[in-house]
Amino acid sequence: MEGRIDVTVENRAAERPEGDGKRHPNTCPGCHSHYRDDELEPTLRVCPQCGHHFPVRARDRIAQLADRGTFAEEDAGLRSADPLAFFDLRAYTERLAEAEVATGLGDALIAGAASIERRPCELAVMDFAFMGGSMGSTVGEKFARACDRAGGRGVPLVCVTASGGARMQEGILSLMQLPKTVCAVDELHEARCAFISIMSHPTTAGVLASFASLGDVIVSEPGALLAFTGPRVVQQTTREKLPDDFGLAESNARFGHVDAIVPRAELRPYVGRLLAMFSRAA
Amino acid sequence: MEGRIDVTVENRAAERPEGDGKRHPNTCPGCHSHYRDDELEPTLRVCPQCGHHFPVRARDRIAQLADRGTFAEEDAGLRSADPLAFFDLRAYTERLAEAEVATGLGDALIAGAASIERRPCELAVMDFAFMGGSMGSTVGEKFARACDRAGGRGVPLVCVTASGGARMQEGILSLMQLPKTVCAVDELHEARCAFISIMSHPTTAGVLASFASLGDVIVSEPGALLAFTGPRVVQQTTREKLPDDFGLAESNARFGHVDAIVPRAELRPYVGRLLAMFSRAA
Amino acid sequence: MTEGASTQAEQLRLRERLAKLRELPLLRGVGVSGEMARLKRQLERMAVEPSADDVWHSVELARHQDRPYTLDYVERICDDFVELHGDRALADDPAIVAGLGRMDGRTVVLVGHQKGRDIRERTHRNFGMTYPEGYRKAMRAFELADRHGFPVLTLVDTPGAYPGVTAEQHGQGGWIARCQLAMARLGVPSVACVIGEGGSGGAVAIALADRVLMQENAIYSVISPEGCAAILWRDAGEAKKAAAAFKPDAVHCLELGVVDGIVPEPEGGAHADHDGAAALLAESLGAALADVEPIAPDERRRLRRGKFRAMGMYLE
Amino acid sequence: MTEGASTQAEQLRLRERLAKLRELPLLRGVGVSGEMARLKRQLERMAVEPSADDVWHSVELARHQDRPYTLDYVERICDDFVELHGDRALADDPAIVAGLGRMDGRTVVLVGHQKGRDIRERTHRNFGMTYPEGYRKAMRAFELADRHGFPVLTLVDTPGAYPGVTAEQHGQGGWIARCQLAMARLGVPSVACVIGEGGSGGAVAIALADRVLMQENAIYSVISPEGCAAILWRDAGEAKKAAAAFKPDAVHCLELGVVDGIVPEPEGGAHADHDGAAALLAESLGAALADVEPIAPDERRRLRRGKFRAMGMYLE
Ligand SMILES: [Zn+2]
Ligand SMILES: [Zn+2]
Repeated sequence: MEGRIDVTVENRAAERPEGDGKRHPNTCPGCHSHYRDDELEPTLRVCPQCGHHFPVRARDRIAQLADRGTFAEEDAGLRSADPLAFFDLRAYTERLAEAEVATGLGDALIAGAASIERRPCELAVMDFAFMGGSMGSTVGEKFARACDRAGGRGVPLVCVTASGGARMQEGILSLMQLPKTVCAVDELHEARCAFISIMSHPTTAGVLASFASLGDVIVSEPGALLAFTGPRVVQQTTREKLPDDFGLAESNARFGHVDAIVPRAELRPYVGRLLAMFSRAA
Repeated sequence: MEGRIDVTVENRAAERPEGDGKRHPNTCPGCHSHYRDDELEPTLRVCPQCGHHFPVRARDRIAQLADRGTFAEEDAGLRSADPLAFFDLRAYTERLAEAEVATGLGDALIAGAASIERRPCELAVMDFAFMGGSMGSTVGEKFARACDRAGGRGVPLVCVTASGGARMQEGILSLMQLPKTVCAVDELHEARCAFISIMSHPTTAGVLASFASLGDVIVSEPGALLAFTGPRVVQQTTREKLPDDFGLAESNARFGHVDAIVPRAELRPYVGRLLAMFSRAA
Repeated sequence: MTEGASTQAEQLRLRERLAKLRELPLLRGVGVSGEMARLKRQLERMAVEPSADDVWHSVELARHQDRPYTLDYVERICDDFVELHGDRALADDPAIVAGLGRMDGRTVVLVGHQKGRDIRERTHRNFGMTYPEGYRKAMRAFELADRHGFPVLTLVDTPGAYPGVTAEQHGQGGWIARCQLAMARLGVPSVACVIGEGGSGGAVAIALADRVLMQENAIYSVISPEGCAAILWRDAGEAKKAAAAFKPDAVHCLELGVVDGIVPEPEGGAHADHDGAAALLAESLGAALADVEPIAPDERRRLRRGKFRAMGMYLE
Repeated sequence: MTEGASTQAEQLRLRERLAKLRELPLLRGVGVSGEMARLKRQLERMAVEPSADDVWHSVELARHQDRPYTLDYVERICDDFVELHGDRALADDPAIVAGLGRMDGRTVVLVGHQKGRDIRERTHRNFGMTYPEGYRKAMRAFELADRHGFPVLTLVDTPGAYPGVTAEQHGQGGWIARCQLAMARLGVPSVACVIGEGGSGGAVAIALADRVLMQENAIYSVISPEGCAAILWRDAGEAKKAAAAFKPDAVHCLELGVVDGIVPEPEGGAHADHDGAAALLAESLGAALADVEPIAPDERRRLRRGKFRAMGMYLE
């Protein structure tokens, strides 16, 4: 078909959180300052010069949000299968093994019980470092089980997303994680538990088009890219002129898609206040 | 307060269906042809030259839509009270009496059982000639009772609106006809009966902001003005440049507010098809 | 002011008349506040048909530039408040505020029109005149309330829905209708209070509640006095005459069965004492909520509809 | 083609394997059509892992310019159809068609993507690529269905949701999510069928149904072959290789438990015989609907969720 426009829920190498990957991960894209890891830790990986929010690994995020020692991981043993025996330039199994070694994670989402500001909740956090935070069967299943546990315990679910989209190496099964996680949220609703969705940079494609957008309250970090299709693909396929803040949290707020943009330093008390709002005891 | 912008659900003399009232009612505003009443009757009061839809009186509309002899009017005896003893340049009671004499109607809405294309329904029709089709307590009550009868008989409600808005001579009680008729539609929904809303020229202000917009299916006639605030008031209060088709049915269709624009000649079979869709027997 | 036996009798008669008009507890909030003097003053005011001057005084106070707005009340009434933003489709309308609030140890969903205090905020808030996007934000908050069983409180204070081209194109009339329908369907209890200008469709869009209250000096009307005068008297300068004719003041609204109770304001009006006004408002909202909360959801919904279905006067 | 004992055994094994994978009746529609030859051909095709050529053939047929689109089926399947327009907020998205249809003497709500046949209509329909407004129109139709107890049928045929600036600004991702949620919540029965391109999020937005069918030569995929090739092979020209790797064809989708049945097409493909394709589709839709209609609404909703919750493969 002539003039085909490519549309996808898939992660694209082009949409990496820190641009083209040539920049050192601790070099600030906002002000070009460079930091050592230990310099960024006390600021929760926010640039002290310009306020740029660097990506946060899942375990670090949990340490930032949860009360110390309260996170009890579940489903840590879940691993991705290779339903299609997928092989492009390399085998999917090989990519998975490499990601596990590089990140120390079983897949792109960690979940478990936690408390935040002394309020119990279920906490699910994504890690972009694991294959671009892409959602395959394991991410979908772990998210769905987190919904179940929240419903079972009658506590809110807090989820921090960071994802390039669906994991194309699992083919159609990765697309099916959209309706799957949507159904899980519907069950959470039915259990009358709250779902607080925190969108960190980047939350795109299949994850934005499923559970991340279904939070009772949707919060974002400043400067986060929240887009179904990222700017590069939009530009390439439509040749449209993109606004400067295309797809960013600030643009999303202006268009009514997020309830609040909360700087990382304020995120924990903010979530604590929300948990108090949704607390059943109260 | 400086720079007050006046906003209202009230009918305005300025927004009469045929402009400033200087034109003869049978002179076509589209092509300036002039007709005798008997010339327009066979065309259902549509200009044979340019297709302009002239306003239709309530009883004529019923004759156009309902199967011959099937309309059985209800609540014909209902009359407006004068709760505020309202008197501006003239008394409200005097205006009412005059309208009744001029139109032969008790108020701006007629309702009753009917069948259309051999499908039973409840039919409610407004008449702009009665005080600009304004909605006071009587119009609200008659519409609400039509909902009740439709629900009771398990048939769809078909309503043709033509209104300048709420009837300000009844003050706050006329505003209360908005939530009142909304509640009546909610009860109709609960009875699982369909509501087909046909918006004729003009359907504005309080009627548009209540039951008229709540149809399961919303149909309009070509060229009808469907606006919460009419073009003249918008222009006067905001000084904005108005698009040529501001508030017209065609503009409403483009912006997604009506399901179909149906020329008058096709309205009856179209409604018949809809009634078949919502028929319970089927 | 003398209080002879005849005035007493008149007040009693009035109370009975009002009680007959509506089968709802009268003057909720007044009794609760326990200030006999204020009750007397108010009853006196009600015993006598408010004069044209009284009505116009309400119009002026309702629009007073120092009158507390929704967020002034929120910060005084709520222990905590998290504002929710956006309609998830197109915009975040600053003329409507919606959020989760903590009140008396529980969570409520609070929605209200928001005017601005200074020129800049007034412009930003569009003078409290909503776009369709504002009603969609409100509806989203109502949905959240229903899902989690939070009561809904709304504060009404708008000259009316915004009469602009874009607002019309985005379906102003339709969304006012749908916002009312969303309130009619609520499973949770709801209380609305007109705290300033209850301007026409823009106001009633968020006022289809189990209990509708009105502050002493608020107005609630189908059209602005100026608009009414311009049409009927063909002279916007006759606003005072128009207001006297269509009676947008609280006492008349109560008498007509449009509101369920009048919320007293501090001496001189709410603008003179924001804290005092907030305390009285909080008491009234709490009492009204306590009144409807014990009712089963389906029955409450039935009663709510029945209440609005009964509004209006006609001859049969 | 020889049909020796070993092939028979292979087919049997396959049927068992498929039946185990999903506890749903297999090949709905195929059996109903009663054409043993076609059943055999299809089983044969399934018995052998489709080759890269087979998969690519599906891609080509799914996108064939003469393939029937939603409205081609609607006019053949429905005795009458009244299209509904608009999202009541901003626009009427021509890339999605929604309406009330009469089928087998009853009313259904029908929603489907719509591509255009000639250049002008293609542009008008935006090649079947939806804006958020399209999903809102669909959701409005779903609501109508639920209110009146009409079953919901959806026809999926889109390269994907439109990747444009305005679409993004209006919340493309959010509305794909909410449209799915609306389908998850439906009290009425629902059947979806992929009739051409089931392109990614834009497709699944209207495919969260009690039964999901797929036409023989349709494709259903997380990404277009070209897009996948561009990313993983860094060469969009490797589309055929990519398609073979991620297997968007009906047989693989059935085997993976993603669809509940395959709807046969006439000899040569649906494009060769629109009437024949419509007859086969109508049969399959009717049978699938009959399958889920007797279930109580709450239970059906539970089963629907359970079905999607079970999708995916992982190691524990
Ligand atoms: Zn920096
Ligand atoms: Zn003409």
